[in-house]
Amino acid sequence: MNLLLLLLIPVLTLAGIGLLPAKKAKWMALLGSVVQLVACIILLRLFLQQPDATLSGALLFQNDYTWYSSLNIHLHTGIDGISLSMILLTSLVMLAGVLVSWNIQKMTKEFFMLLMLLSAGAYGFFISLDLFVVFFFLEIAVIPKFMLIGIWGSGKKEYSATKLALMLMGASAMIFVGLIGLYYQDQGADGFNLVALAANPAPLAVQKFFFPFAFIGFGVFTALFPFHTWVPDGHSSAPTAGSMFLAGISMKLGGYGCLRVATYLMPDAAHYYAPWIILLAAIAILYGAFATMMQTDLKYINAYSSVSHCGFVLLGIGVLTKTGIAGAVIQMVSHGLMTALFFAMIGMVYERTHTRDIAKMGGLLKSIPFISTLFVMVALCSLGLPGFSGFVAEMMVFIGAWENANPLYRIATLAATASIVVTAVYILNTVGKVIMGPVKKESFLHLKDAAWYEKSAALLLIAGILLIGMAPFLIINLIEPGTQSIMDKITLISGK
Amino acid sequence: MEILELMRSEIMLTLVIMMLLIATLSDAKWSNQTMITVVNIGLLGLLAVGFIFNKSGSLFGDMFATNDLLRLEKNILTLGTLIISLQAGPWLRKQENAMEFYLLLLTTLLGMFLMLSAGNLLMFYLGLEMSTLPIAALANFDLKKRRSSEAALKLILSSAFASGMLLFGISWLYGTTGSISFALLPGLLTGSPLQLFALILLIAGFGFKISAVPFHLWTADVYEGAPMPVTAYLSVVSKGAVLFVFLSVLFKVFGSLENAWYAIIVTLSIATMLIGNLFALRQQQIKRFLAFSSVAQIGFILLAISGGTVQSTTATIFFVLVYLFSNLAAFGVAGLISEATGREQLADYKGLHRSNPALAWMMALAMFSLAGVPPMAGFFGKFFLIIAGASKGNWFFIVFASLNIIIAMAYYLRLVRLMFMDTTDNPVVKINIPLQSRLALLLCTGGILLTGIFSGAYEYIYSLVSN
Amino acid sequence: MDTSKIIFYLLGGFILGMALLAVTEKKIFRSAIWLLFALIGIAGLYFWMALEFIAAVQIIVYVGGIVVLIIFSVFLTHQAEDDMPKTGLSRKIAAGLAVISGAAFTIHLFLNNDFNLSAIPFDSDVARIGTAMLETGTGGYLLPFEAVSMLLLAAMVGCIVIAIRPEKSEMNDSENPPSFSNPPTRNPEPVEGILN
Amino acid sequence: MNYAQYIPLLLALPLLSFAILGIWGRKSLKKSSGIIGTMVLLILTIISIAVATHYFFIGEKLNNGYQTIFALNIPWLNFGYKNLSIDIGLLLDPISVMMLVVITVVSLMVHIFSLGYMKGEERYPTYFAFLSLFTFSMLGLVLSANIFQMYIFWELVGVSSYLLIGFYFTQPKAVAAAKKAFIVTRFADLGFLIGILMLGIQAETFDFLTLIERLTNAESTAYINMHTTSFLGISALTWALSLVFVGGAGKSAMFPLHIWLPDAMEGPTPVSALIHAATMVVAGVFLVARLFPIFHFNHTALNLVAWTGALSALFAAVIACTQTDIKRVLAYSTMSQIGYMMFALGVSGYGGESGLGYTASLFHLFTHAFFKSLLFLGAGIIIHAIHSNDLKDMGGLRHALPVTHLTFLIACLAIAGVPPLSGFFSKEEILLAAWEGNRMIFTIGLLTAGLTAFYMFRLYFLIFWNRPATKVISKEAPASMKIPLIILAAISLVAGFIPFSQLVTTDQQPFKSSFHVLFSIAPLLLVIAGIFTAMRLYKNPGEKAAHLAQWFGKFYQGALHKFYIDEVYLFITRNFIYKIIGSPAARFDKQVVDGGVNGLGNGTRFIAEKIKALQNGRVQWYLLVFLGGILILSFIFIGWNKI
Amino acid sequence: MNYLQEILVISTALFFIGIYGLLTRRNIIAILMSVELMLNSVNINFVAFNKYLYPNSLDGIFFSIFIITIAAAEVALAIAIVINLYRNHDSVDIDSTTLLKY
Repeated sequence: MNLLLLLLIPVLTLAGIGLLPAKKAKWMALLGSVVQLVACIILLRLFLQQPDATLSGALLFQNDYTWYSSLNIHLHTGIDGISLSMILLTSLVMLAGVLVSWNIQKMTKEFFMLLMLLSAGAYGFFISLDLFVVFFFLEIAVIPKFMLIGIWGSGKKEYSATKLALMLMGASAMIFVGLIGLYYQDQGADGFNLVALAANPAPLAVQKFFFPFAFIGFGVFTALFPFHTWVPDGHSSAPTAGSMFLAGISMKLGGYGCLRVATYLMPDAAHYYAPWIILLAAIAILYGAFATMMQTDLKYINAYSSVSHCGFVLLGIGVLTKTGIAGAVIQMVSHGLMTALFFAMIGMVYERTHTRDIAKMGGLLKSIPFISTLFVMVALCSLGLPGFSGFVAEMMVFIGAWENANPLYRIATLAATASIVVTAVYILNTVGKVIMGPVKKESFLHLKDAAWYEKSAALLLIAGILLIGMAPFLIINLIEPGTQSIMDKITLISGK
Repeated sequence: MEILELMRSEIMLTLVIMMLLIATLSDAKWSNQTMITVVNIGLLGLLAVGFIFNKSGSLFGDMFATNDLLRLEKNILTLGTLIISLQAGPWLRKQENAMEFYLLLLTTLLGMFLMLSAGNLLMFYLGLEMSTLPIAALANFDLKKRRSSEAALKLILSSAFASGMLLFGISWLYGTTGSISFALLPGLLTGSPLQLFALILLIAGFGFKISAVPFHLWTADVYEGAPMPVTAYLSVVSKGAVLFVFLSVLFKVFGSLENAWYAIIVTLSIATMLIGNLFALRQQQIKRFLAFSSVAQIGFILLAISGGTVQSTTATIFFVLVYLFSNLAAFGVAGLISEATGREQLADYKGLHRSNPALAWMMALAMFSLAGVPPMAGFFGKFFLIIAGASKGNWFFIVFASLNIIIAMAYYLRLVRLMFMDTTDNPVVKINIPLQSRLALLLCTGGILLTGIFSGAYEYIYSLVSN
Repeated sequence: MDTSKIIFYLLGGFILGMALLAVTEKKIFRSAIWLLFALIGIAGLYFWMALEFIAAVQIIVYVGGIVVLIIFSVFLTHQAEDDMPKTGLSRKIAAGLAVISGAAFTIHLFLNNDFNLSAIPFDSDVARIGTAMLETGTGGYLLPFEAVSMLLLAAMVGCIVIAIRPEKSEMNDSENPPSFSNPPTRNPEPVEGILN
Repeated sequence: MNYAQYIPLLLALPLLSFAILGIWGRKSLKKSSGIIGTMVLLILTIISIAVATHYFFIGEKLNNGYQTIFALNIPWLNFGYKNLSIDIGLLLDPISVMMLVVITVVSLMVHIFSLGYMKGEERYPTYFAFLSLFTFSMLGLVLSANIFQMYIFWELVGVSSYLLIGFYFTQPKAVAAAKKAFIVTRFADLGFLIGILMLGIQAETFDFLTLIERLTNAESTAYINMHTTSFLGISALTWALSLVFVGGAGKSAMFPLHIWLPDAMEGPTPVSALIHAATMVVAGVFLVARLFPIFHFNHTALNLVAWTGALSALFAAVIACTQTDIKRVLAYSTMSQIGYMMFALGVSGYGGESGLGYTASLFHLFTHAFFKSLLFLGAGIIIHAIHSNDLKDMGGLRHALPVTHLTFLIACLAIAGVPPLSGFFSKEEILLAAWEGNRMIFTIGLLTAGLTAFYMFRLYFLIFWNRPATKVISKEAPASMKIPLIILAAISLVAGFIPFSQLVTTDQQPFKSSFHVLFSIAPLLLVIAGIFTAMRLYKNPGEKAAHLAQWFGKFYQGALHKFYIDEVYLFITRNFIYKIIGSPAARFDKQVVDGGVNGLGNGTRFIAEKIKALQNGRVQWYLLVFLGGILILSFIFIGWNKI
Repeated sequence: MNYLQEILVISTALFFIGIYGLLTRRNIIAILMSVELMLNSVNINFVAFNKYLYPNSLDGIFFSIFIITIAAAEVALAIAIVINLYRNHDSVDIDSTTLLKY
């Protein structure tokens, strides 16, 4: 299967939406997303059928087209289990995103087109094996986010949109410096080819200089403390589908980049900077959790909790152990699904109650049991309840972090584990105020429960969460070769 | 007949100019529309002529040279002129002096052609003046507007001063080497202080034309005061032409002094990026805004030029092409709005998306491309510029440039924000877009969207440059 | 100290003196006259260098053309006899400093530069210049000659367009800088050109 | 073992039932959900009793001891580090089998009881779904073969508890109680988790048996590592075990992590009977018992267990004497009894008769489950009848609720430890073990026994005597509510005669426990004294009790206010967590992190505004800058030195 | 016998005098006059170099001829602009042309 197909589908859908009248836009988008999901599942099947899919960390389905031959830029695509799981995540979240946006009234066409552009960016990012292309797709997604927030958002949307765009642009700029550094490490002989660069890592001094650029750059995308401030504002101002995409996929671009670009290509530097990464990650985890505790706006709560949760991704990457990295990957998928669902639920609640202030809500379980139940489920997932995906990921990160007996690692792990209590505090606080508790307003008794599209969106995501939560071995087997090959790189270095 | 083959663009351009002149002087009273059509067809022909029969060679001693790269550069300029001419339609139709407008415009284009093909400093100087002086007249074309004449005055005074400086530099160069020929100069350069001084003066002369800080101060004022098509022309075509020459002069003639000019270019680049961006950030008028944005873009181009490699040349030429599409799209939209409503403040763009979605999207595309956002061509342009600039490994410089991208992003997005997110009770009315403008905008859109995605343009330029 | 040298220094002093007067004189008309003298002095310098052709061109174009043009324009702008507006001292000081340092720098540079004087005497025959001007090969200047004609044509057209103008200025192009907050500050122009 | 193949059903059925009731209960199974849930539990009970019978009495024994059987062991989550993985396994050994019986029987009773008690509730199906979920989790917990698996079910138990406490979700108190229960136990679980990490990473396994084997073998690297590394002078193993115990203490409401338990009584009363009396709260005891071999080799940790248990027992008993909410009294009583079990473990030895404490603890766990759930169910009927929890609203109910009265009395006698009821035997064994282990703790235990008798009978008399009959709103409950009472009462009567030392021992080798009649005199006397005092004070209305309270003065006030532990927690969370960490973090985020970014933007804008004079519109200035630029460039790049 | 350096001093001084005028005069026509001084100085340079250093070709001479020509065109155009400006502004004071700024 040519992976460019994954890009083609959203692009065609985008074109289709452009050509169709506005009323049909959402149907076209739905069709596109369903086809995309099917394509991803077929891809998964084909991937698993590959004889060496589970044997080695080889990147499969590689295709290499020359793009800019004079600069040695190639449209080079290929996936391993890690990228595949990200791709699946993207397709799930996109479909859910389209479904929850069913009621969009304003500029429907543009909305869905931007959504498709976003998904194209994400797919492209995950399938690329050429740093230029990676960067290209990373940046493609910035502007649609800006537009989605600014046009369809709520609250101080312009401010948030601008802040998000600028911070992400700044992050891109840093990544950009890192990429060019990698490019020039051997005078462009390997070009931007990820595989070749990995096989031929730069000298330590070069890595040490460029690693922070790449890592912090991608880190900003994944809410690295203290560059996370776009997250709360951006997420809370975005329309539901936008928040879902932002938190569900966009932040994963960063985590994936940290792993695939920064750590994989500059393993020496990763070792060198690991304590710093861990420190920042631990701070993000605890600090995000405490900051969440003080929020009263539902979207802010989830946004800050994303800061905390994404800290686990960084922690998992930073500890540089196989378990940790696998945990980080699973946390990415898990957080993607979970936070997308959470935002979807928040969106549904907001659509009905017209408020996001938890103090003004209460007793929603009485009138909208479906939404409330899903809300509680995703909340429980967020606090890392076994059976949901979050638990698996967090535990893997903990184990991965605890493996290293260095006191710093220990303290970081303790801080990270401590966050599960703080998480419980804010999550239960939220659930207690929104879903449970006395019904605050008469009108809350007559709310309409979820419609079919909302239900299907929610069920789609919760199914993913439960699947990972109940049968983690599936995803672990899927990503194992990928993490192993990254690990090989890292241990090779630490061995020498 | 060699002259016909090698100078066909110039000759054809001269013919068009002459035709206009004759048509006006004789009794054939062409309406403005006819004139516009004739010129557009002429430019199209020029473009076509530029693409066929590739032959390189030189004439008049070595005063005039042409090759595929130069022809491509000329084509880029012609394309820009054609788009501007298409866009100028609505404005031009109301002018009494359409013929003169075209005559002056095409003369400057001819001047640029000559400047590009110049084989020595004299031809270069002549071309430069020929491409500058008529623009001063063009800038004054809104005869009844104070701003227009003020712009023209500022342009001509600055330009006179700049050419004085340039000539002063050339005189020292001549004095120390005894030659004004591009072919002979490299062998005669020794890098003596006086030659460096001459080099600096020369760079200042170029810097004036491409509006590099601190030689840029005329830019915004002239852009604001001049009529929209003239501003577009100034910002794209005339700047592009000088850039092309700058590249070849710097690399081919002063290649041996690279160590000397590298630091100068870097300094100028840093100042240009920073000042351009900071000023663009606070602009309230669309043309001033685009002026400072173009200043900032020049900073990036200088960054690439500082690399001094084949990639630098390629990236710069490519960027000029991309920039042409992007900037002309922006000017096209601004021109339509200005022409229909007379509104040129950024605040006037509030809620543009409601009344004129097509224009707003067009403008947004242009802004994104200028900001360097994929998949717009501007992204590729900027990326290649920085890659080319990074070849020297001056990482502080690269980091600085990257940070400047953020500031640039801020003001480009600001306009998008105004158009899409802000609302106003006094939005721009629905504007009817004439066919010609539509065509021009379509051309720009195509350029913005396709030039980067398809590597053909860049690779073609590269193959020409590396020959 | 031979005559040539004395003449040279006199010429130099004259040129610089006149030029200085030209840029400091309060009355524009007198300033133009000083400029005229300076230009004539430069022509004299060319004569002194035995470059009669250039000297002739200098006199014809500058003295006969440009200065006349300037004087015309002085009259056109009705300010011949008025004192020109005074320049601020700070501007003078800034300009003076820049100019003096620039001049000192330049002079220092070329004084330290070794110019290899040519032993061959310069042939300033007008025929040589004339031949070269119409020569198409190496050392010929036909192309610039043609090019400059186009430039002159364009300049002429430009002058005509700008200087010849039917009526007086519109006053709605206001003196104030545009206000940044409120939408349009100018009246919309007629739109019929676009709405057809 | 052929019966082992039915074990997975023990988990599968309740999970299925939860799923079915959860998804379809609300709509299509509204009426039948209770029956479905109860039937499932009935099947479970049958299976577990059959399993117990097989395991203890029919199945083969190995060296005369009980075998440990793995009914299932599948890798679930492989960490990819030194074979560490979470396996989902089902482990059968005496304690898990014993727990199976306790859980299924009590759960079944509660299910049956709930059929009547919860009738007419709007969320009736949900309630049964949650009960199923809880049963599933609890069974999973006790059957865990892997410490991490146990942690998983541990959490699930916690969440089902949360859901059930918060069942009346519109009542703020219930919501708050649910939250509190979850958060406090979560906090304790944090310790458990870290303990697991420490043990697991060092022993390179999470599997219980391997873990025990490695950490009790003084030659294994894991053992040596964990003994040699220390932090704050305490060995890693001690730390790990203590942390694990913290988890257990949280779930079992040991001091000072007990604060959630009284509040948890906001849940429906049957839930309290099931979760907060019989099953979940003893999970901590079970955990320590499960890891007992390791604990046994670590005196520090074991002492911690013992003292925490003893303190909690006494502490809770004192508070129980003063409470006026029927369910709170029972809650504190539960806490006190679990304290018993804990210190019994803490004073126990290992192997043979010296493992008496262990046996006694689990014996008490077993008996306590029945009589305590009986008490709760009885309380449920009473509350149902008069719609109040408060003892002040009760009195003289013995005529109105005869069955309840009788069964309640049986339960009271059992808990007080009056022979020959079940409580007597188990408590007696505990005290005996304490006598042999630690005399101080024995004394505390003795004192607590007297107090237990006192407060239980205070409760009994206040409810059923004291005043002339209170008006009863509804008649005594339907059969579905009475039958469980009777069954449980019957069990409470006879359970004491089960020869526990033959079944549940430290080394799985049965031993003969000796019953010392003489030894039981002292506690018995205290019990009788307690009962008698309660009778004197509370059988008839009067001021005596108030006088006594007066006499105790501050101490009474303290006990009444639960020794202000809640307030301390509140103080800490308010003033420390929120004020010192939470809101500064939020403020830091707004002002420093956010402010930093905004400041950067505003700063840029500010600079841009400041330098606008560069572009002042004067062309001569422009040209001066032009010239200046050239000169500066020249000075820099040609150099001063050349001038 | 030559005076190249002296000539160069004169031309340089002339150039900077021109610049001084250009920077300080407020009458636009006076500024134009200053520009002429600058260009003349360059002419002197070219001519002197050609005569004394490189007599073989006529590059310097021609350069100055073309400079003179272009200076004429330039000043003509500038004066046209000034006249137009004068009509619009009623002033030839350079300080009155600050409508466009910032």
